[in-house]
Amino acid sequence: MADAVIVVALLLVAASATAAVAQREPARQALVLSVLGVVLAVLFTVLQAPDVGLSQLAVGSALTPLLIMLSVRKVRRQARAKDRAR
Amino acid sequence: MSQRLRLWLLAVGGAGVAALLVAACLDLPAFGGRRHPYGERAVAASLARHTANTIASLNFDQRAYDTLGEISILFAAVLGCLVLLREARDEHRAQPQPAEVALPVRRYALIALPVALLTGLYVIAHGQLSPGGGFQGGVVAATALHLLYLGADYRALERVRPLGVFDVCDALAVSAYAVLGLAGLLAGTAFLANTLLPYGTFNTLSSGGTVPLLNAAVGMEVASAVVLLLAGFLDQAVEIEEERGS
Amino acid sequence: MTGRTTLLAVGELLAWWAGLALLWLVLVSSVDTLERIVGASAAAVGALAARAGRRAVTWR
Amino acid sequence: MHVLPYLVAAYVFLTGCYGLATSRNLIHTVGCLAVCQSSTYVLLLAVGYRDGATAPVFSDLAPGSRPVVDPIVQALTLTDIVVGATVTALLLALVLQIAKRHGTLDPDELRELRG
Amino acid sequence: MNGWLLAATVELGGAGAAALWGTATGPLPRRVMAQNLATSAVCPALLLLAQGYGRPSYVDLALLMALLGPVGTLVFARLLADELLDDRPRAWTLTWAAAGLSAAVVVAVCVATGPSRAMVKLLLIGALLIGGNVIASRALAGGFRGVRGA
Repeated sequence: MADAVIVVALLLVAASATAAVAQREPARQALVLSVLGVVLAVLFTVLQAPDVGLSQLAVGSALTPLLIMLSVRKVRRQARAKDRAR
Repeated sequence: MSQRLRLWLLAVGGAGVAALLVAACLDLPAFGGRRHPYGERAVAASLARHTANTIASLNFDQRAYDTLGEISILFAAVLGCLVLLREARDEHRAQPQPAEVALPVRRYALIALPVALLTGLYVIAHGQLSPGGGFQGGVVAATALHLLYLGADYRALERVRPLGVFDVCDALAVSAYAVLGLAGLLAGTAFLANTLLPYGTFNTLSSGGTVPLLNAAVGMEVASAVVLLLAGFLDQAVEIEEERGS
Repeated sequence: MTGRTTLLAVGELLAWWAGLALLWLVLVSSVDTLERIVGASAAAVGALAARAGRRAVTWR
Repeated sequence: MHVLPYLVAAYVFLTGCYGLATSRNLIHTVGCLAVCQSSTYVLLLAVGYRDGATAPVFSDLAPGSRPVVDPIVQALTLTDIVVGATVTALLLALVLQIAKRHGTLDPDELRELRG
Repeated sequence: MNGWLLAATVELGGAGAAALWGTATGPLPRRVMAQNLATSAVCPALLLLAQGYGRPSYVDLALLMALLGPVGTLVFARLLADELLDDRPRAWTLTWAAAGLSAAVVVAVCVATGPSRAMVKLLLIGALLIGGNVIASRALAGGFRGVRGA
């Protein structure tokens, strides 16, 4: 029974990694990356590594998406400012 | 280097690496095997020093020197980010406008802020007992502070977050870790050796010798480093604007 | 700071402190004296942060 | 089942590398690098797993009562995640600098801007 | 045959995969909604795993998930506010379904642990999760009108 949940978690990680790479637009990729972080945390719990799951949750579901979304916003504001200046 | 040629190179290289990886995976010992010689020794050493969480004992006692390297990587990376994200000469700071946020969301942010901060401190404090530790707790505490930005606006966050204090906390925490290591030297044993304090009774907050102290130092360091990091990015995204632009 | 506002401020801080200390006791598995001390100080930090957050949001 | 976790780690690594090589936006590249890094977490923890074992955290478990998983790979993965997050942050800061100086995030356009 | 692990597997396979598919494809409002539901689908699975493995200390994972999941969704709701202005993501049926699912799981695990401090912790996690989930949906549905993504 424990193996079945490991297989499901592994397949979810593979699928969300593929989705994260296939998504070319950064804002949408940040969404998929946050789901990848959550699914990785589940895989780490299933592989009996709660400390690692906690740190992946803290970093992957709140910190990394916030950093990426702030960078996307900054780049978009710069592009808009450059258009207005032209 | 046309686009097609690069894709061909990528395909050939990728296929080669994939073949080697699959061959290597087939030779690895079976998943879920029983032979973990280093693991058993690490657990024995951790129990000998009355530390309930073996991973915390590994990070802050048996491999404390590596963790010193790791928090200096964190410190240097945040320093690099702040230097890169500074306000350039041709930029000025626009005052962030107060944002009008729906009441339930604001109330949730004001309630979740102390609860998340307390959970972060709980995860740091019980680092050497239950799952958790300085790193995870530090990130949670720092993210909790930014609920103010998410629930209200950037001005509210700036009022609560004095950057000078977090600068000092960051530097203090890293040096506290190093000083704890030097204390080991002064006491006659090795640098960062866990022989300073008594190991205390198993599974209590004071168990594990210097592990809880190093844990708290790393927790404080990670929390202030993440706050500084997010401050740099938030300033760039919300406040700093090009001169010739708007 | 007139008497009334300090009273209100202290009341709010105490309310937050009591709530967060209770939350700490729920989170913790075993309770001993050191645990209570650490919990009380963490709850105090949380209460200060809660009040600072509320004032930062409502202050115009 | 004996080799699936290693193959998934290899697959995620190769997917990340493909994303890195063919990315047209530097922020997307940083995301793909994060995917590459997560493959190392999966590989490390798969090496340390043991059938029917539990985590070596004895706050709610009597030591020695149940077989435990290898804690060393978990400590390595923990360090890996924290350094991975800081590397992502530093790379994003560099990307913002490139966007400010060159005005574009497409690696091909950047190459043509040299000189 | 551990029933808890079976329930966690079914939940991860079903709700987890659906949330991932919803996040990876389709229009932006539905993607953000799916990301919100991904959190509130995986947190009960973590509780079931903690109960299935017989390790109460794994509950801290579900606690952190219940706290940080809605924060992640608030980040997206806030920073994508101007893109979501025209087509508001409204999926209240899904939100209440996820809330009902988490409530059912929390009650089941509480019954299994019996009245004690751990049960209060579980109820706290359930409250945080459902509250966070509903507030995140509220934020997505229109919480940041006057924000222009600032």
